[in-house]
Amino acid sequence: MAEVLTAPAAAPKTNRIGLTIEPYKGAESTLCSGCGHDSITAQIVKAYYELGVPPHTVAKLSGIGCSSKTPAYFLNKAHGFNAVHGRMPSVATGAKLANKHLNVIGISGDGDTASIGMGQYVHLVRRNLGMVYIIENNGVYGLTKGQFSATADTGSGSKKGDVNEMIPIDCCGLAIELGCTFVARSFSADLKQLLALLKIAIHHPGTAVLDIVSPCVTFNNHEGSTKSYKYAKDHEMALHDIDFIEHVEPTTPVDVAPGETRTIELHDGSVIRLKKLAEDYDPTDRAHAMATIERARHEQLFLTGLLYLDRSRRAFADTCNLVDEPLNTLAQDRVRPNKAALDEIMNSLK
Amino acid sequence: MAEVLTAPAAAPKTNRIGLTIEPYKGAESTLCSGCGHDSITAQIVKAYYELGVPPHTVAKLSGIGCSSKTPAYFLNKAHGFNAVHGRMPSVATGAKLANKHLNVIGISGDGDTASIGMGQYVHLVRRNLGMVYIIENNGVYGLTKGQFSATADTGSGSKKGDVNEMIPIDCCGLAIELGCTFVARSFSADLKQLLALLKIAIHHPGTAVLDIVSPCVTFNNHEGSTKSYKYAKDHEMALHDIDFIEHVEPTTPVDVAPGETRTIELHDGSVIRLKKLAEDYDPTDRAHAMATIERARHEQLFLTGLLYLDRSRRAFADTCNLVDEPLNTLAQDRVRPNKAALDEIMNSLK
Amino acid sequence: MNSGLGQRIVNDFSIQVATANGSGSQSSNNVLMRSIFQMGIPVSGKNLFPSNIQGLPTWFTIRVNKDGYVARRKDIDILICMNPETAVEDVKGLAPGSICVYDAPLRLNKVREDLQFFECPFAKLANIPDTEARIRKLLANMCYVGVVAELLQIETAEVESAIAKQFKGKAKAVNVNLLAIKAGADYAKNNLPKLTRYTVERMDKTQGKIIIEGNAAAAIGAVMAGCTVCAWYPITPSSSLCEYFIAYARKYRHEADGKATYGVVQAEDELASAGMVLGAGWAGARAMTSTSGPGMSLMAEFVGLGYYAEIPGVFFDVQRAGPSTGLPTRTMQGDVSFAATLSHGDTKHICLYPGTVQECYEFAIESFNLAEQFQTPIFCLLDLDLGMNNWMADPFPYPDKPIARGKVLDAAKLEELRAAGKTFERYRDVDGDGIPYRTLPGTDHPMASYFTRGTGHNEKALYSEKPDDWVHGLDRLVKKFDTARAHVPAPILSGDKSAEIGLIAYGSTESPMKETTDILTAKGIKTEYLRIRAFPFAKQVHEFIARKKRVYIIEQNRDAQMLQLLKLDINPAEVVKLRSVLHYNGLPVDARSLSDEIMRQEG
Amino acid sequence: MNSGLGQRIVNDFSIQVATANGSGSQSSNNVLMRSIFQMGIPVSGKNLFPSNIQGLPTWFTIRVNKDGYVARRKDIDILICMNPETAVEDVKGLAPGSICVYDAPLRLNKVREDLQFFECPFAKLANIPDTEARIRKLLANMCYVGVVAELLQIETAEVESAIAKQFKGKAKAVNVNLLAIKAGADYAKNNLPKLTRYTVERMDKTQGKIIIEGNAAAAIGAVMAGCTVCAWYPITPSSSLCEYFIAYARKYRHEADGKATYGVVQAEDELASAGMVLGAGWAGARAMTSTSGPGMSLMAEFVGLGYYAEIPGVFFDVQRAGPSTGLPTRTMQGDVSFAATLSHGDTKHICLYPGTVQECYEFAIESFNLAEQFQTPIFCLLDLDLGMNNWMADPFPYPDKPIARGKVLDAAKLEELRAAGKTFERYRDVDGDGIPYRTLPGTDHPMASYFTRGTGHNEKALYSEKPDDWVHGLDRLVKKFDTARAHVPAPILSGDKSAEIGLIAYGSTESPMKETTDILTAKGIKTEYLRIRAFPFAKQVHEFIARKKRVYIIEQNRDAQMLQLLKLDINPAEVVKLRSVLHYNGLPVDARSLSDEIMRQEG
Ligand SMILES: Cc1ncc(C[n+]2csc(CCOP(=O)(O)OP(=O)(O)O)c2C)c(N)n1
Ligand SMILES: Cc1ncc(C[n+]2csc(CCOP(=O)(O)OP(=O)(O)O)c2C)c(N)n1
Ligand code: SF4
Ligand code: SF4
Ligand SMILES: [Mg+2]
Ligand SMILES: [Mg+2]
Repeated sequence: MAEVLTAPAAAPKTNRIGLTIEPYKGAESTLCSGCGHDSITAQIVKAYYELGVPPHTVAKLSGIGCSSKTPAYFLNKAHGFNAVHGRMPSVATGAKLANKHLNVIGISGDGDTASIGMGQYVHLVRRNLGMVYIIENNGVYGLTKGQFSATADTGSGSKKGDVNEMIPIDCCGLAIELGCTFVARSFSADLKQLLALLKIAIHHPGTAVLDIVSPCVTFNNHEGSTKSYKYAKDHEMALHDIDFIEHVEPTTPVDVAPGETRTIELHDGSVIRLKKLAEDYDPTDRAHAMATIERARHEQLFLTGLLYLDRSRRAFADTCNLVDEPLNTLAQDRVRPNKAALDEIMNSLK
Repeated sequence: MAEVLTAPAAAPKTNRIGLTIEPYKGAESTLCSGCGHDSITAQIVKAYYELGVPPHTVAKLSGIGCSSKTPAYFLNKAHGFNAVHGRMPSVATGAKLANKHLNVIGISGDGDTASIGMGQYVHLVRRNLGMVYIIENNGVYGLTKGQFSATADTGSGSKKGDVNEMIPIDCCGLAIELGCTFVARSFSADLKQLLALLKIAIHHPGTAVLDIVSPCVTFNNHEGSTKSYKYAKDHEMALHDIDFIEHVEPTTPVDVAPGETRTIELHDGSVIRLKKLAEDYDPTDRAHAMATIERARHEQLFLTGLLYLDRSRRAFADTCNLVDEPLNTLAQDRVRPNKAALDEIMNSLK
Repeated sequence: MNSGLGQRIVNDFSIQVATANGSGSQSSNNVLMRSIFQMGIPVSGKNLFPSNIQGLPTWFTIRVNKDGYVARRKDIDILICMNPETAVEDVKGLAPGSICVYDAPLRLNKVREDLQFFECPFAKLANIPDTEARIRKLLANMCYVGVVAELLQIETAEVESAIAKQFKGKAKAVNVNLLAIKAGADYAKNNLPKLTRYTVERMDKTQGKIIIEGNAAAAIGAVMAGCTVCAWYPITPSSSLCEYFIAYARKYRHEADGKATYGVVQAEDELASAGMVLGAGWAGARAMTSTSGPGMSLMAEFVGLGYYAEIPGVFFDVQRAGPSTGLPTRTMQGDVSFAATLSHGDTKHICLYPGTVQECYEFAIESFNLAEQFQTPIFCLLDLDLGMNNWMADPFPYPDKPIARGKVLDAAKLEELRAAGKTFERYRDVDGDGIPYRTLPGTDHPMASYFTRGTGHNEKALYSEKPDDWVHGLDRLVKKFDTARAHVPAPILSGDKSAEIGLIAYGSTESPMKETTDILTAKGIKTEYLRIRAFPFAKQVHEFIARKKRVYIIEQNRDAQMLQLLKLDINPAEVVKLRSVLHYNGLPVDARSLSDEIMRQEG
Repeated sequence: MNSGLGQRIVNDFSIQVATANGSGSQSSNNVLMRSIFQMGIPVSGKNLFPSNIQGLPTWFTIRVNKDGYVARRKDIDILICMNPETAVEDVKGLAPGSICVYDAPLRLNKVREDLQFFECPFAKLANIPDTEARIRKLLANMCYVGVVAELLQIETAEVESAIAKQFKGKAKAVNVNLLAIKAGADYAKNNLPKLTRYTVERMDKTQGKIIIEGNAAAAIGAVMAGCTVCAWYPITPSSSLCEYFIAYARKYRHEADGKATYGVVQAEDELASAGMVLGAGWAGARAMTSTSGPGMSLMAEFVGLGYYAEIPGVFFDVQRAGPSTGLPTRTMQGDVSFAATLSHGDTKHICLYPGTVQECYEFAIESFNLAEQFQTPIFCLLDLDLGMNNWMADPFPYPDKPIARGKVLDAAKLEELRAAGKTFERYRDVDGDGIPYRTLPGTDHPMASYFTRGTGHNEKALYSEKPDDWVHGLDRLVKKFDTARAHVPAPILSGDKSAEIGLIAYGSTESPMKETTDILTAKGIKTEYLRIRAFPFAKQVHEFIARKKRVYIIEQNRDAQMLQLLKLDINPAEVVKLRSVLHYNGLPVDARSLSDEIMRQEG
C-alpha cells in the first residue's frame, strides 16, 4: 500500500466545514523564537481546524503575560479578549453567560493562574464553566523577565543563579481536588498528545484544564531548570497514547481496536482512545488520579496525558437554567416584563 | 484515692506562667447567642491559658465576617488586627516577618477564606508561614445575612429555601494538596478535641490550618443544612481521640500508654497522643490523608481530627534567614549600612 | 414639668423605637408605619442598625409629616424603649416634654422628670395563650404597636389591615399578632393617661402610593431594563439590591417553559464580579453588579479596563460610611470622587445620582441604556439611606422608551457595510461623537471579529505602542465623555429663580432639601435649588452657577467631593462662588442642620 | 544635499540606536554612552522598548549635551540603523542633513538623499575568530560602537575602560569586545568619510559623577533607610526597583553570621504585597512595596485601611502609560490624582514626587521616615523615564539624619506613662498635631495592647459606631494631613523671581525644565519655576501662585492631574491663574514641545 503519488495541482486543503486553515491562524507571533507558547498556538490552530469548529463561534480570552499574548496569534476570525492579569476566568464566565453557545478558550500562564489568578482559577473550576483553560507553564514570569512563578519546582535554579526555596503548586492536582471535570497535563513539544488533548478539551462541556509545560527559552531553559526543553524531554512519561475520534455523523460507529486500549465515550458520541503504556490508567477514577499525581510529586515524575475526566457534573451555564437562545440578543419582549407585571409589583408595595 | 475535699478559700487559679485566665479573655462577644464561633473563642482562651503562652507575645488577626470579629473576644492583652475581607494572610505574613517571634493566630470564616480569600489562603499555605489559621466554617456568609459560601455542600438548603447547586471547597483537602504542614478538622461543639488540636496548632512551627464546623444559629442551623448543630453532631466521626502533652521542662519524659495509641513527637519534644478509634489513622502519611479525605467526600462523612502533619518543611521566616532578633526593633546601626558601603556603591556607578 | 402640655400636634412628629437587632421588631415597626401610611398621612421609616446580626442596639425612626417631609429629623418626639442597654442614654437624649413609652422593668421614669412617661408591662401583655416563649418575645414588640396606636389614635382597621399585609397568607401569625395589638391597645386604654400632645388624623396624601426601599426600586429597574447578567458579591448595604433583583427576576423573568432570560452568579469577590460584568458586557449581555465602598476599591483595575477597552457594564454603588470598612451600616456619599475617576491613569466615568426611589428605578433602566450607548462602565450611586430605608413614592411608570442597545453591528449590518465597500473598525469615531461601533462575539460574519485589550491599540483594535495612536485613543475617550453631558439625566431646578443664593445637592441629600429651603424661606433667605443627577455635568449646572452669587454644595462626606468635581469642571472664574455644607457622621442628613449651617455661613 | 556641511557641532547632539529588543545591544549602548561620559561630557540615555521580550523594535537614545540638558530631544542627529523592520521608517523620520550609520544589507542610502550615510558591513566586521555565531551577533553591536567612536573622535582609552567596566571580571568577553570595537573603528578609519558635523571634545563636567537609573537610586535609598520588609509583585517598570533592593540588600544588609536584617516576599499579587506591607508596618517593620498603575488599582482597598487604621508603609509607584494595562513600557505621570486620594471614602495620602535620581534616593529614605512619623501609607511616585532610564548625578550623600521611627511607645515609655498615672490611647491626639501614639505587637507591658481595625473606632481603639467618634476620627486625620504640609519636602524655586509667569512641574518633568526656561528666556519670556515635590502642598506653593499672574502647570498626563490637585487646595480666587501644558504620548517629554506650547499660550 505504500505508494508515492505525485500530487495534482490541488485546491487548497479545507476542513469539514469547507474552510482553509487561514481563518484559524492569527497575527504573527511576537514571542521569542523557540518559545514553547508558539508550539501550543500551532496545535490550537490545528485542533480547531481539524475539528471544523466555525471560528466565529469561538471566543478566545487571556490574562496578561507572554502566554496571554497568544490569543492574538490564532483564530483571527474569532473575537478575542486580552483582559487583566490573573482575572480572565471571571471575564470568561460573564461572556459564557451572555452567550452560552460560545466556544470559549482561555490562555493563561503559570504566573497568571497560580499566583495572581489563583482565586479565580479555583472558582472557575468549582463552577465547571464550559471552557478550555490552558496554562502555558514555564515556571517563570516570562514577560516581566524571569522571576520564579508559583509552579517552579523546589530547588530549581534561576538563570541568575538563585535557587527556588518555595514548593510548587500543581495546577492539575489542585484542579482535581476542586472537582474539575477535565484535567490534563502535557508538554508543548509533545505535539501529537497535545493535539489530541486539545480536541478532547474542546469537546468537553465543562471546564477543561490543560497544564502544559512550555519552556521559556529566554529565562528558564538552562541547566538546573526543571521546565527546560531538555528536562521535560528527558523526564516526560506519558500515561497513555491518546487519540480522539470525533463523532461527526450521528451514525458513524466508532471503530476501536481491542486489547491494550481503553476507550471513553463522550456525551456527544465522540470517543477517547487510550493506549496503555506503563500501566492501564483509568482517567475516570478520581481517587486513583489523585494518588497517581501524589506519587508523581513524590517521585518527581513528569507525567503527561489525560489525568482525570468526569462526565457527570453539569456545566455552569446549565445549572443557570437559561433559555436556549443566547442572552445577548434576546429581543426586548423577552427581557422586559409587561405592564401587568410592573403593576403587580407596584400593587404589592402599596 | 477518690476523696472529696472542701476547697480552701483559694487564691485565683493561675497557669504555668502565673497568670489568671483574665488576660486571656477578651471583650464581650457581640455574636448571636449560640453561635458556634463563641465556643471556638472559649477554647482559644483555654488553649493559650493552659499552655501558658504570654498574651503579649501573641498577635491575633482576622479578615471580615462574624468569625473575623472574634479576635476582639479573646486575649485582651495581645495586639489585634481586624483587617479587610479575605486578605488577612498577607497581613499576617508581613507581621510575622516584622517580628518572627510573634505567636500569630488568624481567625477567618468560610467566606473570608474560601471565596474572596482563596488566593491568599493558597499562598499562605504554600509559604508555610508560622501561624495558626482557623476557619470558622458555617457554610454561609453570616455577617451579610446568610448567603451560601463556597464550603456549602451540594444540595444543602438555605433558610429561605434555596438549594445549593455548587460543589463545596474542602479547605482541608486543598491545604494538603498545597503542602500544608498541619491540617485538622473539628467541630465547635467538640470541645475536648478542639482544645487538643488548638494546642498542637499553637506549637506547630508552620501553617496550622484548622477547619472547624461552627454552626450559624441564625442563618444555617435549620433542617436541610449540613452545617447545623444537629447535622454535625449526628455525623461527626472522629479519626482518633487526641491528646496533647506539652513538653515543658526539657527533662520530663513523656509518659505514653502503649497499645491502641499512636504517638507523634513534635520538634520541641511535646507529644501528640492519638487513641485509635475506627482505624489506626497515621496523620503523617500524606497519600493516606488524601485518600481518607477523598473517601469522606465520597461517602459524605464528617471526619474530624488531625488529618495531616508534616514536621519536615521549614517555616517561611526560617527560609528568609533572618537575624535572631525581631526586625521591628533592630537598631539603626544594624539596618543602615555604613558610609564605606555607600561609597562602594557609588564608586561602582562612576 | 411640661409633659403633656402645650398645643396639640397633628400629623407632625417622629417616633423612635429602640430595640436590639435580631429581636424581631422589624415587623412591628413596619406595621406601625404602614398603619399611619394607610391613613393617608405621609411617613418615612429609617432603620439605624449596627454592623452585627443580633443583640446590639437598633433604632427605627418613623417620621410622620403632613407636609411630606421625609428626611430624618434630629428630634425624637415619641420614644419607645425596649432595649435595656441603651434605654437610659436614649431617654437622656430626648428634648424636654417628649414622650417615652417604655417596657416596665426599665423603670425609666426614674431617669428624668421632664418627659411624659408611659409604662407598659410588655412581657405580660405578650402572654398570649398557646404561643411559645420565642414567639412571645416577638409579640411583645407587637404590643407596643397596640399601645402607640391607641395613644396616637391610629385607626384600628388600618392596623389590622397592616397586620394582614405583613403576615400575608399566615393565618395563625395574623391571629396572634392581632391579639398582641389588642392587648397593647387595651392596656393603654385602660391603664395609661391620654396622649394629648400628638395625634394622627386621616389625610389623603398617600392614596395610591407605594412604600419601597431604593435598592428594591433599582432592582425592579434592572429587571425592567432587561438586565441579562447579574454578578455580585454580598456587602452591606448593597446586597439587597441584587437579592431583590434575583427575587423579582425569578418571578418575572422566566418564560413559559420555566427557563430564565437572565443569569446570576454569586461571585467569589468583587474583582470577579466586575470581571464577569465586563465579560458579559463584551459578549453583549446587559450586565450589572452592585457593591459598596470596599468593593469599589477592589473593582478599580477592571473598571479601568472597561473604560479603555470600552465595554458596557452597570455598577451600582450603594455607599456606606468609609474609608476602609468604616461603618458598614451607616450612610455616606463618600465614593463620589473615587467613582468619577476610578482606576489608575487618566479615566473619567459616567455617574448617575438618583435622589429618590423613583429615580433609583428610572436611573437603573437608564444606566443600562447609557452603558451600551456609551460602551463604558456606568456608576449608579445610591447610599444606605436611599437604598435600605423606606420611602413613599408614586407607583413607577412603565418605561416609555425602548431598550437602547447602542452602536452594535450584527451580521446584517456588517453585510451592508461590506456591500457598500466599507470596513468595520472597532475604535474609529465614525459619527464624530467619540462613540465607535462594536460587534458581539459569535457574530457570523467575516468582518465581525476584533481583538479587545487593555493595552494600547489603534482604531482597528490592533496592538499599538505608537505615540499618535495612544494620544488619539485617549482624546477620543474625552470626546465621548463630553458627548455624554447632553445624554445623562439633566439636573432639576426648583425654588426662586431670582435668588442670589444657589443650593446644589444630589442623591439622598434630596430628601431634606424641600424642608431646608422652606425653613430658609421662612427665615427670609431666598434660594434656588439645583439637584445634580449625573456626572459629567450637563450645561445647566454651569449656567446655574453662572447665574448665582453664592452656591452652597450640600453633601454627605468629609472632603466636599462633589464640590471638587465641580471645581474641576466649571469656569475657573466662578470657583470663588462655591461654598460647602457637609454632613458626615453616618446618620442621614436632616434639614435643620443644613439650614442652620447655611444661615451661619450667610452670617 | 547638505550632508556633512554646515558648522561643526561639539558636544551637543543625540545618537539613536535602532535595534530589536533581546538582540543584546544594551551593553554596546552602555559602552558608547559611558565612553563619552568618561570624557567629562554630560550624557543621558533613554531606552524606548516594546512590551515584549525579543524581536520587536527598540530605540536607545544617547543625548550628549555640554550644558547638561538631559531630557529627550525630539530630533535625532545620528541614527544607527540595525533593525530591518523599522529602518526605512526611522530614516524617513530624520531631519535633513542628519547622519545615518547603517548595517550594509539595509541599503538605506536608497531611501533618501538629504542625509549623510555611513554604510558598515557589521556582520563581516563581527567575524571575530574563535567566537560562536551567537556571540558574533552580539559583537556586531559592539562594532557600531567602534564605528561611532571613530566618527565622533571618542578617545579610545575611554572606550576601552568602558568595555572593561561593562564586562568586569570576564576577561574573555573584554577581549572579544575590544576586538569588535577595533574592527569597527578600523573600518571607519579606512573606509568611511570623516564625520565633520559632530564631534566630542573632552570636558570636565562629569568628574566624580555616577550614572544610575531612578529605580536603583530609590532601592539604594531603601537599603540605607533601614527598610526591613519588602513585599512585591513584578510589574514593568517597577520590578527593577525591588530587584535592585534585593541585590543591594544581599550585599550590604547581612550580618557577620550571614543572617539578613531584612525579609523579602515575592507576593502572589499586589493585594497581597500591600497587605504584607501593612502587616509589617503594623508590627513595626519599615516596610515597602513597589508597583505601577495596575498594582495601584489593586492596592486601593488596603491603602484605605492603612489610611484609616493609621499604619505606616512605603508604596513606590513607578508610573507607566495608563489607563488599564496601557503601554507598559512607556512613561506617564498618570497616577497623580489617583494616588493622592486612593481608596473609597474620604482619603488623602502623602505623596512624594522625586524629580531626579538623587531625589529618588533621598525621598526613598524620607518616605520611610514620613511613613512612621505620620503612621500612614506614603506614595513615592516615580515614572518609567526616571525609574528605568540612565541619569547622571553626583554621588549620593550619606544620610545626615538618623532614622525617625515616629511616636512609638516601647515598654519603658509605657511604664513611664503608667508611673505618671497616664494611659495609652491609640488614637488620641495627645500632641495637638493629629498624630497619635502607637505600640508594637510583642511589647511586654500590660498597657501595650490595642486592637487595630478598619471599622469605626474611638480614641481608645475600641469599636464604635457613634456618630461623634466617627467624625472626630475623620477630622483628626485631616489635621494630621495638614501637619504634614510642613514636613514633606518643600518645593524648589528657580528662575526669575520677578517674572509674571510661573511654571510648575514635578517628577521627571524636571528634566527638560532647565532647557525649557533657557529657551523661553532666549525668546524674551521670563519665568520663575517652582517644582512641587510633595502632596499636601507646602505653603510655598500657595505663595508662589499668589505672586504670579499666570501659572503653567506642566505635566505628563491627559487630565491635568496636578493642576486638579492644586485647584482643590489653593485660594479659589487664584484658580483663574492656572494653565495647563500637557504631554501624554508615552515618550518622555522634551523641552522644545514645552517651550513651543507655552509660547503658543502666551500668544
Ligand atoms: C496587576 C498586574 N500586575 C503585574 C503585572 C505584570 N505582569 C505582566 S505579565 C506577568 C507575569 C506573567 O507570567 P506568566 O503568566 O507565567 O506568563 P509568561 O509570561 O511566563 O508566559 C506580570 C507579573 C500586570 N500586568 N498586571
Ligand atoms: C471587600 C468586601 N466585600 C464584601 C464585604 C461584606 N462582607 C462582610 S463579612 C462577609 C462574609 C463573611 O462570611 P464568613 O467569612 O463565612 O464569616 P461568617 O460571618 O459566616 O462568620 C462579607 C461578604 C466586605 N466587608 N468587604
Ligand atoms: S520571555 Fe520566555 S515566555 Fe516570553 S516569549 Fe520569550 S521565551 Fe516565551
Ligand atoms: S449570624 Fe450566624 S455566624 Fe453571625 S454571629 Fe449570628 S450565628 Fe454567628
Ligand atoms: Mg510563565
Ligand atoms: Mg461563614
